[in-house]
Amino acid sequence: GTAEAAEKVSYRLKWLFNMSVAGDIYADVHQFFARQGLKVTIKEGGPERDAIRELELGRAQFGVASADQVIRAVSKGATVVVIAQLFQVNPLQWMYRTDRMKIERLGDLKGHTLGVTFGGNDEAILKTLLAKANLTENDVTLFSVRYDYTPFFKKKVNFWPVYRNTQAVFLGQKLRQAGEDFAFFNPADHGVRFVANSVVTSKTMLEKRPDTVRKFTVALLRGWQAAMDQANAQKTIKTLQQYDRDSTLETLQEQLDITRRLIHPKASIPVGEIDVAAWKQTEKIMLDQRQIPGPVNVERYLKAIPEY
Amino acid sequence: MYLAAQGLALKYPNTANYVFKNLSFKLAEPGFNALFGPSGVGKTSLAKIITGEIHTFSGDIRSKGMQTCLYSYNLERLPGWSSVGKHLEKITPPARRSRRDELISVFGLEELIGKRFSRLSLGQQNRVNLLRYLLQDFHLLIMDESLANVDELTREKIILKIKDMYPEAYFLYISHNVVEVSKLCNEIIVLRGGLKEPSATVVPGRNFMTGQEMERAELEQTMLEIVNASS
Amino acid sequence: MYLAAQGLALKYPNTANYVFKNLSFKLAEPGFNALFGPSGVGKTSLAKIITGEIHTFSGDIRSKGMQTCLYSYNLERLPGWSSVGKHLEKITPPARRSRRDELISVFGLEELIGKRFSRLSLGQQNRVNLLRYLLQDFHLLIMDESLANVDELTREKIILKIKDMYPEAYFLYISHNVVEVSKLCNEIIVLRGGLKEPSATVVPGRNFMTGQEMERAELEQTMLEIVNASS
Amino acid sequence: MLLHRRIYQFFIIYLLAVAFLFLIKYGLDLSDYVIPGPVDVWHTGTREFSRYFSDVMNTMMVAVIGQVISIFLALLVGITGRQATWIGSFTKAAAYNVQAYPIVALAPIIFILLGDGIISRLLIAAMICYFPLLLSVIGIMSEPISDIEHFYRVTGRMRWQLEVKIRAFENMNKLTTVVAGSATLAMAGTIVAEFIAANAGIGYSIRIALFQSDLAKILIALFLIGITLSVYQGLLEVIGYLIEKGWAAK
Amino acid sequence: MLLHRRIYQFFIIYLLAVAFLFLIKYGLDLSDYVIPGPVDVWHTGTREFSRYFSDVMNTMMVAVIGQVISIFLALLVGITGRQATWIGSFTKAAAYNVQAYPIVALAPIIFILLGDGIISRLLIAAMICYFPLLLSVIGIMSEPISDIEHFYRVTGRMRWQLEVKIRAFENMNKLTTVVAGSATLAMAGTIVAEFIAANAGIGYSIRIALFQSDLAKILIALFLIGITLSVYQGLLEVIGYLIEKGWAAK
Ligand SMILES: Nc1ncnc2c1ncn2[C@@H]1O[C@H](COP(=O)(O)OP(=O)(O)OP(=O)(O)O)[C@@H](O)[C@H]1O
Ligand SMILES: Nc1ncnc2c1ncn2[C@@H]1O[C@H](COP(=O)(O)OP(=O)(O)OP(=O)(O)O)[C@@H](O)[C@H]1O
Ligand SMILES: [Mg+2]
Ligand SMILES: [Mg+2]
Repeated sequence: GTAEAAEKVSYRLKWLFNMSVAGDIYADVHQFFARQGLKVTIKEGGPERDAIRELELGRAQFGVASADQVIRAVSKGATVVVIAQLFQVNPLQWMYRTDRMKIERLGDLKGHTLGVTFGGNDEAILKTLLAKANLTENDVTLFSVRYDYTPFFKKKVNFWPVYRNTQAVFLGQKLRQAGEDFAFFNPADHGVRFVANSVVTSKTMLEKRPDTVRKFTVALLRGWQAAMDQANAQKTIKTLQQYDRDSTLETLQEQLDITRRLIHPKASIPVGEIDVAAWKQTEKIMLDQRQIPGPVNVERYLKAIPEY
Repeated sequence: MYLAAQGLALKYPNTANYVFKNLSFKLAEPGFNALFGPSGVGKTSLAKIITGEIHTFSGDIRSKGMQTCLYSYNLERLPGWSSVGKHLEKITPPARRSRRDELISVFGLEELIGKRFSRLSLGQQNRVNLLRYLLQDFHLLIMDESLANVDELTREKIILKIKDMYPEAYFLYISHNVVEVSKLCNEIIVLRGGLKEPSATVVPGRNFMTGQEMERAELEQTMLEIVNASS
Repeated sequence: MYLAAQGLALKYPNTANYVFKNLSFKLAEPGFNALFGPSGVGKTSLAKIITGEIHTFSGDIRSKGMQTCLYSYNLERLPGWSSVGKHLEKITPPARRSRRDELISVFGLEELIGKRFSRLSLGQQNRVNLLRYLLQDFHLLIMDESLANVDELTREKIILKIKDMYPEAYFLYISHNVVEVSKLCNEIIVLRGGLKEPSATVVPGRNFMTGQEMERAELEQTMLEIVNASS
Repeated sequence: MLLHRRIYQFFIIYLLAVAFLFLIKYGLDLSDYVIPGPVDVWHTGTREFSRYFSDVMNTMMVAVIGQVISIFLALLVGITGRQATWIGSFTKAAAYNVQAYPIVALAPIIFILLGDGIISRLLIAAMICYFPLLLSVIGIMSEPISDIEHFYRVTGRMRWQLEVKIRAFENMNKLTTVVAGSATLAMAGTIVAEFIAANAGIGYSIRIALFQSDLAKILIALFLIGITLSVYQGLLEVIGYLIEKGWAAK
Repeated sequence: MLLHRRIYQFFIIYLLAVAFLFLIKYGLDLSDYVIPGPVDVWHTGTREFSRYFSDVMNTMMVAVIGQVISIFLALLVGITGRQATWIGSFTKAAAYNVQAYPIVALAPIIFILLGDGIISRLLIAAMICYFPLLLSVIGIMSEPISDIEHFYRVTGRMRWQLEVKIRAFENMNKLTTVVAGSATLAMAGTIVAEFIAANAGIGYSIRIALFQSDLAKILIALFLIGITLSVYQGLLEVIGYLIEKGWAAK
């Protein structure tokens, strides 16, 4: 730290405190921000939260947003920039009962009832997958997914969108207890790499306070890296337990293991690396599905992360 | 059949004085009787004691054979959704239909039965209300200023008719008109207030019936007695 | 200052008959006047025409200098949140405080001013309500059965007091008591119903004042005139 | 005339609100993503109008049925709960308790019991709408009108139907106010139900628009909801007025 | 005594509801992840009790403030809207319209304008709770009590304050019923606000429990909400009773 008073910034998360924000919390609790001379207020996200709006309204200086949010915002003239990509693999995947369906190729989806959140990212992803497999919507039955899991529990639907590293762990535990077998369907395995959560800031921030942005990014990514380090597993879980009091230790451990594979799948790729090709594919998917009126060249809004 | 009160005393909570104290009377025979006395003396209160609406009195009230005591008063209303005639239709036991029609005519209500109650004049409302009570079963009917807003001629006609029609019933008529009660009532229970003992005296009335001759001097005598009794 | 009606006619919507037709009268001098007639003849309706509450009449109603006409009736209530005394306190102009106290005593309300209105007897409520109107500014005060539930003695005392106290005001007193209006009123407007023309005749009353001698024969003459006028 | 007024008053309110939003947008120089510009809203409006309109109609239909159900429910509970007896107070307690639970927490239980589909949507709409009705009905039904009831009581003619009729008639004004007003709640309730449960209706469309952070679509949806409801409510008021007139007339 | 009754009635209702759920569970042989078993619910209860209890208290506090605000709001709008004038009817139209919009659609706009934090939570709670109050207040306030008002009107003494006082006093019973009843709505409103704004209180906890599909936790939360509310409502009723007695006494 420096002798000067710490610089204050706000950081708006995308979702509630859970394993998906482990690194963010870790960076704060273990003084990564403080060491960069920053005092960061971490604000929990939620369904009605939109970090990009808050950047513009000046209520936050940094935030987490999903790629589709970023692309949509950019297409509507928001001046947002991506400074790091947290998930290398999108945690949004499908859980399915292996005794009810076998999926090796995309074509195997044919004839099944598939859970999808209309309007959500999973819809865009699933539709892209179906198109890739030359399946039309008549070849499958799409089931609208909402808050509750009853249709999945009651086996009315056996292919259900989940966040692999959080929800899927609770559900998996329940299914295992009931003696049911399940597996996950990861779109990336079939060539669809829709980008998930990224760290964003405003263009003004980047231009007027580049140093702050750099310090923030460095601290945050060091935090994430440390949190995802196998050696720090106990420390990470302890840290998170203070914020997520609804999950058991067992749950957290399992969640951490999975999160690590999504955030830091290969030692060669640093945590936070921006996967430009995946971003381009994401933009193309949204364009194909008319979620944006025209191309935005999203790569122009991606700022390569500094060395840390 | 009789109704008797013995040593009644009533005091409302949080008030200083007794409304009445040591009040006694007895109605031993059917007839048209009055409950008389200045405003605020306790007529309504006594009526409510008789019908059992007020319990917080002391003393004794006894009756024999008088199962049904009805209390009617001048502020009652009929529901607004249909005409007076239809309401009367509903509450008239079939056996009393002709009696109803007779009463309607004596009460001067023929032209009003198609109207809503709320469109009637005050005295018309009084009459309609009293009329429906007369079509019910009762041993004793208390009429608390039930004709207060009706003109004197109509009032007398109505009371005479009631006396003719219900020779077997007991009535307790509350009114502020000395002439009327003196002339038409059998017995007049004059209330005198809680400061005087006894709180009530009973004055015999002239009990005038349809077609009878009326002696003016006698009437004035009764009126005097009543006035003396209340002071 | 006067109030004059010329050829008034009134018919309520959806009714067959005129309440009155070609009704005329004039109140040219201050005084205590009556509006008299059988129940349902149209007294309340006429009162409401005078105060402007009913507009759907034909004919002419004219007045001079009579800006403030107040209409009071016997079913009014005072709000329930404080005592009668407190309410009177609020609506009494400071200059009339002593008048208020005088009236309270004549009206026989001294012991009640600490009570809530809803706890009063009917006649007590009548009196309290009339009293508050007397403390207001008015040129004409219409009293629609305002004392209907008060005993005759108190009523007379009250009316005499009003006559003494307000020699300059106009009153229109609606009552069903022939003796009372004959004795106490200056002029009696007798309504005769819509089937007769004219619908009203004016009978001079005895206009008895406090302390005067009363000739019985004269009074009976007036009563007879009134009875004749209404039939 | 009443109807007329409701509609143009709605326009004024909506325009004021949108103008206020635009003021903020241009005042703070916000991008179209935060608050959409007029052109964006207009284009969205012309593009989505017919689709959203049919969504709103769909929702409206459910809302109307839901309202009818909740009127019955409220009358039922209100009439039972009006008595100062144990069972009356118990009914009231039960009716209140159910209401205390936020629908979002009850929804999963409802879905387990009833499955998804129209029944759940209706139930949720009715639950949101019935409570205010219930409160009014209980208030009205538990207050005796002794001037009128006295006769029936002392002559042994009082039946609960008559009691209810008397009190309802004497409070007709209050009842029609509440019934007309509860239309908005039925609508809001249905939309919430669709938002959390259904695959149809404007609530569902709103949810998708929210997923896509598309405020322009939301503004259009709000416009359509508002105008439809104004018409419906105006109609209810006119009907209420006619009923009242008809009942009181001769 | 009232309070007493409220509480044990709540227990009965809750136990009946839970028993019904278990009946379905065992009747249809549903697995523990659809409906948790009694043991699971009991364990969850003992484990989460104190945390949820403090959450509920937190929510309750906001709800109480929200209720107070909405009582004021309802009185304000109700008093303005009682008049048959244009401005009266406009106020009413505005108040109704705002209500017609489902809170889920308005929430993003509220958050843009007010940010997160207690204000938004309060606003949402108040919005959900005030409307039923408003309906009652408008119904009551727009009906003249001419027996009492006549004097003040003809003598030129009528002020709006007096008019409001007269009508409120004569309808005290109805008003206290609605105010006590609206406590449940304030609570539900606050929970919904917490649910969608996700920052604190039992609504937030419910959101997480739903995310984890943990019905046992939801049952516990419902229990705590219900019991707290029963106490609060019982207290309100006792207070209302005392006020009424105090005002009418003497
Ligand atoms: N609920 C009550 N609480 C307190 N005092 C009351 C109550 N009801 C009546 N009183 C008082 O008791 C006395 C008798 O009242 P009551 O109504 O019986 O008189 P009344 O003889 O019927 O008078 P009126 O002829 O004016 O109707 C009055 O002084 C009245 O003020
Ligand atoms: N709103 C109304 N609609 C129709 N008819 C009415 C209405 N008000 C009064 N009437 C009728 O008009 C006539 C006169 O009524 P009004 O109240 O003026 O009589 P009144 O002389 O005051 O009688 P009372 O001495 O009984 O009070 C009555 O026959 C009554 O039925
Ligand atoms: Mg009396
Ligand atoms: Mg009259």
